[in-house]
Parts: sequence; C-alpha cells; structure tokens
Amino acid sequence: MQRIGVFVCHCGTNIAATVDVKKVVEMALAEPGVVHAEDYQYMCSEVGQEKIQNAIREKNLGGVVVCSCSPRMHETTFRNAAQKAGLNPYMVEIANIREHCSWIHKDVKEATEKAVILMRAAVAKVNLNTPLKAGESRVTKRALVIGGGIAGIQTALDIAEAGYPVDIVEKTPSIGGRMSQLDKTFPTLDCSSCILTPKMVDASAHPNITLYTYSEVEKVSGFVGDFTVDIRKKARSVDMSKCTGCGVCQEKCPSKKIPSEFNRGLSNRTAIYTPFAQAIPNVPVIDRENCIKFKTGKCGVCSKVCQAGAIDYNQKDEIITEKYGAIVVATGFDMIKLDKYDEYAYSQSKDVITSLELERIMNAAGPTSGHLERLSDGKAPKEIVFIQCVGSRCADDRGKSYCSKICCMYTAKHAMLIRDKYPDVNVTVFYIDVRTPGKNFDEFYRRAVEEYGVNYIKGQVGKVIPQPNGKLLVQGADLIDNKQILKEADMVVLAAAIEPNPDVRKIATMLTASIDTNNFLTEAHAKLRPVESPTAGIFLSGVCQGPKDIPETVSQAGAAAVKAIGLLAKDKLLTNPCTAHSDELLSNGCSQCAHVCPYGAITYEERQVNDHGIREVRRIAVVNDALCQGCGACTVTCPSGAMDLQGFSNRQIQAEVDAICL
Amino acid sequence: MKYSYYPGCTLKNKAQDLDHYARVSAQALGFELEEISEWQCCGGVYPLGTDEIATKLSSVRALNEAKEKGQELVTLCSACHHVIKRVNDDMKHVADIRTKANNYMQLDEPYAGETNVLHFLEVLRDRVGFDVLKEKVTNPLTGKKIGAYYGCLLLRPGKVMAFDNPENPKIMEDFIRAIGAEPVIYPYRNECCGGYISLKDNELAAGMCRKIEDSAAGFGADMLITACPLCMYNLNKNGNEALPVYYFTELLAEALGVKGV
Amino acid sequence: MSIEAKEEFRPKIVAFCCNWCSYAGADLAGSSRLAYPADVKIIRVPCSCRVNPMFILRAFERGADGVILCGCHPGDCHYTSGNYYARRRMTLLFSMLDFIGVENGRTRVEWVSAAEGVKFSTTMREFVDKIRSLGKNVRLEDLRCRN
Amino acid sequence: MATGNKQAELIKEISGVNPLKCMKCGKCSASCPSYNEMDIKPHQFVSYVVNEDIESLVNSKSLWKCLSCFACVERCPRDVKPGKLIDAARQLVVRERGGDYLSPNEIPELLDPDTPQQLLVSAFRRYRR
Repeated sequence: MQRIGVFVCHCGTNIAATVDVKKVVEMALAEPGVVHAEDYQYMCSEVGQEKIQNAIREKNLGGVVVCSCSPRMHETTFRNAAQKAGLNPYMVEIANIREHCSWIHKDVKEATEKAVILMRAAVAKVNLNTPLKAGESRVTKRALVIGGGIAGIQTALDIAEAGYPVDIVEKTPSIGGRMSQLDKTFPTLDCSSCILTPKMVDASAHPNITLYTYSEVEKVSGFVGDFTVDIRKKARSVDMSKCTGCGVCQEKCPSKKIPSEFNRGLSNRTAIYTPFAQAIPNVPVIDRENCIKFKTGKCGVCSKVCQAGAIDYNQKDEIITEKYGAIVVATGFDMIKLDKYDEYAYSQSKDVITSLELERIMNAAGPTSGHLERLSDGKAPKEIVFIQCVGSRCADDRGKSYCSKICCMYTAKHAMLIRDKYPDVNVTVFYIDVRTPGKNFDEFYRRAVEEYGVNYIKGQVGKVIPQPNGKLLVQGADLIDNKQILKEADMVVLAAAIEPNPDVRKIATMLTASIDTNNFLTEAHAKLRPVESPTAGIFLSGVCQGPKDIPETVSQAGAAAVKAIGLLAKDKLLTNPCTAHSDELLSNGCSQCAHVCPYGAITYEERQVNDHGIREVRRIAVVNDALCQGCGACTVTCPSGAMDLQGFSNRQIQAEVDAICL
Repeated sequence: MKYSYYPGCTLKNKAQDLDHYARVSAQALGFELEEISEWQCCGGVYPLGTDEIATKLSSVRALNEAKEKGQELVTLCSACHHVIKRVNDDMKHVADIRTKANNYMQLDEPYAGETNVLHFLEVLRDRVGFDVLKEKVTNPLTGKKIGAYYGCLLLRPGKVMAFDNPENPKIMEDFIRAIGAEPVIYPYRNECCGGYISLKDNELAAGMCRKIEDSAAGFGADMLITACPLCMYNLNKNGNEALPVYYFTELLAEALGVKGV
Repeated sequence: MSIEAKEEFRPKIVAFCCNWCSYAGADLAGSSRLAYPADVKIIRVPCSCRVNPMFILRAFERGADGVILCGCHPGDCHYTSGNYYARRRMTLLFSMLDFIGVENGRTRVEWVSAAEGVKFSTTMREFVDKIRSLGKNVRLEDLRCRN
Repeated sequence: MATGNKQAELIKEISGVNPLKCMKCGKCSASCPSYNEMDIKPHQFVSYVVNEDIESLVNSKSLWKCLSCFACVERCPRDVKPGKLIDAARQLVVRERGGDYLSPNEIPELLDPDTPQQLLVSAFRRYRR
C-alpha cells in the first residue's frame, strides 16, 4: 500500500462553488492508504505546487492524487512538481473534478458525491502505480510544411531562418496559394502580389528550403521527432533543370480552351501552363488530361518549339521518402460551391459572381485586365450589389455553421476600391452584421461608408431576379426602414463562405491529427495551444485551423514555426513510458499481438525462462519501447494475458471500475 | 406498368382536362393509372400544425391503399401531391403523428410511410424517361416557346418534396424539350401566384400573376404550362390574357397525338 | 426534498473515453458547461482499443447499470486503427451480454471527437435516460460485492 | 384567450419552431411575396413570439395574407420557418373563434363559374375550424 496524499483544488470558485472541497478532503482521509489530504485555492500556482512538494517530503508520500481540472490541462505541471520533490512523476494521478464534474453539475450534493467517487477512483489507481522512467528518442532536424500558400511560406521561412532545413509540399504547380489570386489586401490596400511575390522568391531561394510543387503527401508513418513521409512528385512532363521559363511552349500550345483554375474559370489556359506569370517555380507543367499529345499521341508542338529541350513526355511520377522531426499543416481553404444557393442566380446569370471572382476581375493580370465589367456583355456596371453571409452562419444543411470572418472586411475593401476607381458606380451592401474586430478594421469599414458613400443596408437578400433587359433585380429586406426593397443592379457579388481545403481530411487521417465536423483541424487547446495539434509533432498554420485573414494567418504561421523550431532544437525527446510489456512467463509466442500492433513494435525472441523452477527456451513477445506508442491494442488481444500497459494496467483500470461501481 | 392514382376533387370537376389528357397519355406511353377506390379529398392544404391528425387521415387512407396493392401512388394536382407527399413524410419520420394516425385508422398492419408518392411528371422523368417520351412523340410542338410555371406547391419544402432543385428546377423544362418545344426559363417560375388569396383578395393575387406573366413574356414565352388547377384558375382570372395557360398534360397528349381521343 | 425524489433511481454508469478524442470531447462539454447527469463517471484510457471486455464484465459484476465506450470517429483514431478493434470486440461482447440478459440498451459504443462537446453531452443524457428506463441491472451483479 | 406566455408556448408547440434560432437576417421578409400587404412582417413573427406579444400577432392581418408558399421556410438560413409560426397563430384564432375570416354566407358572391373546388376546400381549411 502506498502512502498517498490527496490535494483538492478550489480552482477559485470554478470547483469550490459546486463541489464541497472540505468534504472531499474529509472523505479522502478515510480512504485506505491516504495519509495526507488538503485543499487549496489554486493547486497549480507556485504556492499550491509547494504544498504538494512539502507534503511529499514531510509525509514521505509514495503517491499523489490531485483533484483538479482535466489531466490534459495540468497533469504535466503536477508531475513536474512531484519530480522536483523527489517523487517519480508517474506516481501522480489526476481526478478531473472540474470539466467532468463542477462545470457540468449544479447541485452541490450531487457534484460533491461525484467528486468523491472520482477521487476514490484515482486513489485506487495510484495505489497500483509503479515508478516509470521515460525513454529517449532522437529528433530528425528537418521540418515538412504541407501547403505553399502564405501560411506555409511564412512558416517555412521562419523555420529556415532558424537554421533548420524545411520542405514545402504544394499540390498545384506553383506556391502562392489564395493570396496570389487577390488584388488588394485590407485594411491598408497594399497590392497583394507586391507583398507576396518577394516572399515566394525568398522561399525558393533560401538554402534551407526545398520546394516540392505539383506534389502531394502520400504516406506518413512514425511519430514526433521521427516521421517518415512519402511525397509523390507528379510528373511535370517538363525537366525543371533544363527549362528556362521562356514561355514559348505556352504560346504555341494548340489546346487553349481549358478553364484557368487561377482565374476561377473566368479565362482559359493552355494544356502546358504556369498558373500565373509570377509562378514559382517558373516552370510549366503539362496537364495530361487535356494535352492532345497525351490524349491522341499526335501533336508534340511544345517539344518542337522548346529551345532547351526540356519537354519530357516520358517523365514518371516520383516518390520521395524523407524523414522529418516536425510537420506543419498549412492546407488553406477554398470558397464553397454555390449550387445550393440558386435563389441568388449564380448559375443562371454570368453577372452574379463570387468575391474571389471579383478579385480576379479587378486584378490587372486577370481575365478583364483589371477593367470592371459585366461578364455577360462586357459593359461597365453602374449599380453593384454585394450580398454578405452567403452560406456562412447557417443552421441548415445548405451552408456552414461558422462565420467565415474575412467577408465583411473584403467586401468593404471591394466597395471602397470600386467607389474610388469608378466614382459613378453605386455600391450597395446587404449585410446581417458587420463584423470588424481587428486593428484598424472598423475604421476601414467606416471609411467605406463615410468617405466613399457605400450604401449599407441591414437585411438579407431573398432572391436575385434576372430581367429580360439583362439587369438583375435584387429583392431584399431593409430591416431598419422595415421595407422590402427591389433594386435593379448590373452586377451582384456574393460573399460566399470559405471552407477548409477538401484534401485536408485525407491528410489529417494520415497524420492521425484531430479534425472537426467542419473539416477544420482541431488545436490541442483552444486558448493555450492554438497552433498545435493534439498529435505531438503536428502543427497548424493558417485557415486549416479556422477562418482567418492574412495578418492573423501570418502571425499563426510564425507561431507554428516557433513551436516546430522548439521541437527541432532538441537533440532527444523523452518518450511516453506508458508502453506495453509482456510477461515472459505468460507469453506463448502466438503472434496475435504483433498482428494488431499499428507500429510494428512487437517482435519475438527465443529466450530461456525459469518457470517455477523449470528452465526452458520459449518464444516470447518483446516490445520495442522506442516504437510502442501505448495504445494498448495488444493487451486486449493477448489470449494469455501476458501483455499489459504501463500506466494503464489491467489492475489499475479494474481498480478504477471497482471504485466507481461501489 | 400499373400505378395507383389519386385524382383529387378538382380533377373530377373543374379540371377534368388535366385528368383526361393524363390518362390518354399514360395509355399511349404504356402505363396505367388505377384510381384509388373511394378516395377522399386531401383538404387542399397541408395542415402545418404538429398536433393536426384528423386532417391528415384522408391522405393516409389513399397511401395505405396503394401500399396494400404494392403500387406507387401517382398524383397530378400540385396541391394533392404536396399534401400527400408531406403526410407520407410525417408518417415515415414523425413518430408522434404515425402513432396517433395509426391508432385512429386501426389498420391490419400499421402504415409507416412505405408508399412511394410520385407526381405524374416524376413518372415521366424517372419511370418512363424523357428520352423514351421524346421517341414516342408523333406530333412535336416545334417552334413553341413555353414557360414552365411550377408555383410553390411542387417544390417546397425542398427536402420533403424532393421534386427538383427548389430554386432552379428543370423537370418541366426537360419535359418541354421532350415534347419538341423550346423552354423559356424565367425567374418567377417558382414564385407563388397567390392562388389561395384569390378568393378574398383579387388585387394581391393579380399583382403576383402579373409579375409572373410579365417575366415569362419578357423572356419570350408564348404560353405557360402548369400542373395546378388553382394556378391555372388564378393566372387565367387575374393575369394577362395575352399569355395562355395550359395543363402540361394537354400539351403532352397533343404531342403524343392522342389529344382527340 | 420529497420522499419520491429520494427514492429516484440513480444508475451507476461507467464511461470509458479514449484520451485523444472522447476524453477531450468530455472536457469540451465541461468547459462549454453542457450539463449531463452526474451518474456518468469517466475512466480515461489511451485508446478505445485498450478497453478489455473484462473491464466491462467487471463493471456489471460490481453493480454498474450501464457501460458506454467512446472513441475517435472511424478513420480518425490517434493510433490509426484502434477504434476498429474496439468496434469489433464490442459488437461480439454486447451480443453475448444481451444473450445472458444484459440488454443491448445498457451497452453502447459512440464516436465522439475532441470538437464534439455537444455530442458528448447529448449522448450521455440519452444514455442515462435509456438506463433509467431500463432500471437497475441485476443480471450480472455479484451480490458478494454489495456492501 | 390564455396569457401571452401560454399562447407563445402553444404557438411554439403547434408549429414545432424554436424562434430563438433566428439571427435576424431578414431573408424571410426579403423573400415574402405578400410582404407589402402585411402589417406585421415575416421577420417580426419571430420576435413577436419571442417577446410573447401574441395579442398583436393574432389581431394582425398578416395572418390572412400569408400564402403558405414556404419561400421563407425554404430560404431561412437558420431553419426557423417563420411561415409555420404564422400558421400556428392562425390556428390559435380559428380554433378559438372559428370562421372569423370566412363565413359560408359570403361564399356565393365570391364564386365565379371557374372557381376550382380546390380553392374552396383549402380556404375553408385555412380560415375556419
């Protein structure tokens, strides 16, 4: 029997308001083995930790139970404190009486009863704890960044600057991401390309950065500090070492009618193409699905005109296998499809466009060379209506439940830019709420209203009605004037919701990183660990974690880089000592455990054992501590009960069950 | 192929054309509409209240008879289709309504939404196929520019009716193409004509009809088609006389060359 | 308090939650103050596949009225495949338990992600309601374990 | 009639609508074809129920102007269904008082030779108990 100390935290009033902490202390003292119990306002504070340490020393405690918040919050804090007082850190258990008790129950009697039971379960468990020692594993000093948008570029640059090699894997032929499609950026109206392109160049020129464009992550194995990743480098059909980026192949390519992804389908590209003029690398790819040579075997024009002889129709996909210590996900976002919002006539009229399409139209390198014009007839619009929250903040299954966060600001930007460049164009914005929390954001929006005369109407639009004369009749509500408005417009711009890149689910599965129902990656803690995934060694950068604008994305990209650098800076990592172990006397070498082990951590060896005086050589299972991640699959599958998991042993869990059921 | 058929009150009286042309067209297309015995009026509007049971029973009776015959239930009138389809959805998904209705009905086997309810247009699209219909057309209505008027009852609520995209439907347009004419797409085709209000508030109904017809005519329609006797009545009474309104079954019969039958 | 309230059946319910998804989901339910009955007591395990059928039998033997196992959604297991093992094992175990009289309603497997605080709370409320409607479990309880 | 609170509860029960889901975007009012005829507008149905001012709601002429065309229900991003709320308010009136809005005596003069049966049937169901 251990000498156990129980420490009950008030957490201010978070626990103490609902749980009678004195009662928990009193009940703890009645538990067998408990030689010390006390309560304190904040156990996690310096003073609280000292109380634990003093008790360990003075009462010679062999086990500690802290009744407090979730172990996911402060288990490490209390374990470190115990270690400083000379107790093995794995002799500490947490009874979660905050998240699982005081915060969800109102009745003091009921909550106190439950807290006592949770305390008893932890005491029962700690009685069976054994001191554990963490092993060590090495750290591969190289990082992988998945996604080459502004988030990925910034993270990679920061890691590279700190002196570590970093690879960017980008699915499309060029890095740059969504930001490269934007014309201007809020709230300062900088030209997006002007601030992004230098960063793209920096990334490609940095000696520590390797770019894998037109590439995808195919397989991930391993764990924090030691991931092994297969990257599929898709066949570009152009030799990157020979191509000079002269662009002749693109001029001469006869297959010219392919909708340009970069221009959101508003213009066409050729089958051999670079997505945009400032693409990095400035080496085209052949889109094999649309290339005449690949479809029919005839053509080959690009090869004929290429002075450098860079065209290679026989190029194959290449798999690159590389080891990494840390992985940063920066997969970004796309706009939702608008096929469920036909009341806005997006599919019925060419003059109803999304905001991202407007970015391309406003951009000098875009499909209209920067002239604001209707896509149906090329005429200059005189009346433009913006509709906010299209597909955001929805409780139905048509849209997204969240606020997309960036639309209020970019709509104010669009409205302002249009009024600035074309003062004779009237701009109306239908809004539900204008959300502008951010430095200089509300001031920006107010300028749109006060200086540029943008007409903001509080109310949503019910229907956009194309008229026989080519105009669009916008039927909306004005909730301030309590009127239904019919407004004739030449162009309607929809602020469509954003959603995480659909590929992220596949990537999250490979990384075993948590993902929520909206396909945003989950952070380890919503407030305190916002750029880390709960899976160690995986970090989050940009919109893959939640909607955010460019300044926020860049901040988060830097934060993710710092977390990755912090990991790479270590030579060794302490491994989780809660690993499986097989009892050599019970193991019968049947291989069942090896079959279920996802890490290949179990091998077999012929070993001489002494079974109650009988010496014989047996085939027994052996767990490699460095590979075992402690899931426990083997412990349940083992028919002879030889496998057990340290820290979560059969006896420990049964003791908890017993304590709860009594 | 035999379907159970629920004609409804109006098709036996003021809208006999809608019914008659459907029957002769069905024959020409090789399927049969077998009228439900002793059907009762659906009530014309779907009772929205969650506590309304008695008003839903006539639909349940028709649905159950189709179930017992092992047939799908076909409707023509938009209102009947709307009511029966929604009651069927309640019987399938709302336990409270299902229990109460079955308690009242005392059937040998409780009814739980097993019957598949099809609008005649859905039969043409999903069972016959517009491609097959097109082949059977002997008298294509070439050159006619027709605006489909859906109204509100067939399309909404979209999830329950599951008839077509409620904001941008195409089933009637595809039908128009199949009979050889040219569909005219106009934005008011899924807006309400105000039929219900036409009894007491002609002014309001007339305003809505004008919007619909002006829009259709503006986009070049020579005529409208509908599946709803009430829309037909309202558009004729309160709308623009220059734009005639037909039941879609009449044009179907004409295209199939069985109009005179 | 009235006498009836005192006699109200308070079931004993054990919830095994995997550390990565469901335990975090329960934490989120807590920090979002999404109440569920105090009858539920959570045991943290590294993965749903760590839950040995013996633990569940033990719980019923000791007088539990219901046992629920929560893990990551299929495909999202932190250990890649642990929840699939758990699912298979529990399917067998639950049908065996049903056979010996521990009704299927007393056992449940549910996938709750770290972001699904709402789901955790509603699942627990539903489960407690179900157990309350089933009443006390007497089938497997070892009377020697009674105090 | 019962108090505002009880009536509000009744409306919520009959309609099956939770008015608290409303985010006040006004898309219902933006979609309503009868908007201009209504004294209380579709988006206000929701707030009248939330504020338990059922007295005004049941005396509103909007009850008889709503066409139950479901445009507001189809387009509501919050799944609130204002059309069901107003129908429940109408139910309160016809169940309590019966036939206020349509009496059989006025039928003959409203008829014309083409009036479809469907119109009479539905008018009776909507306007009378």
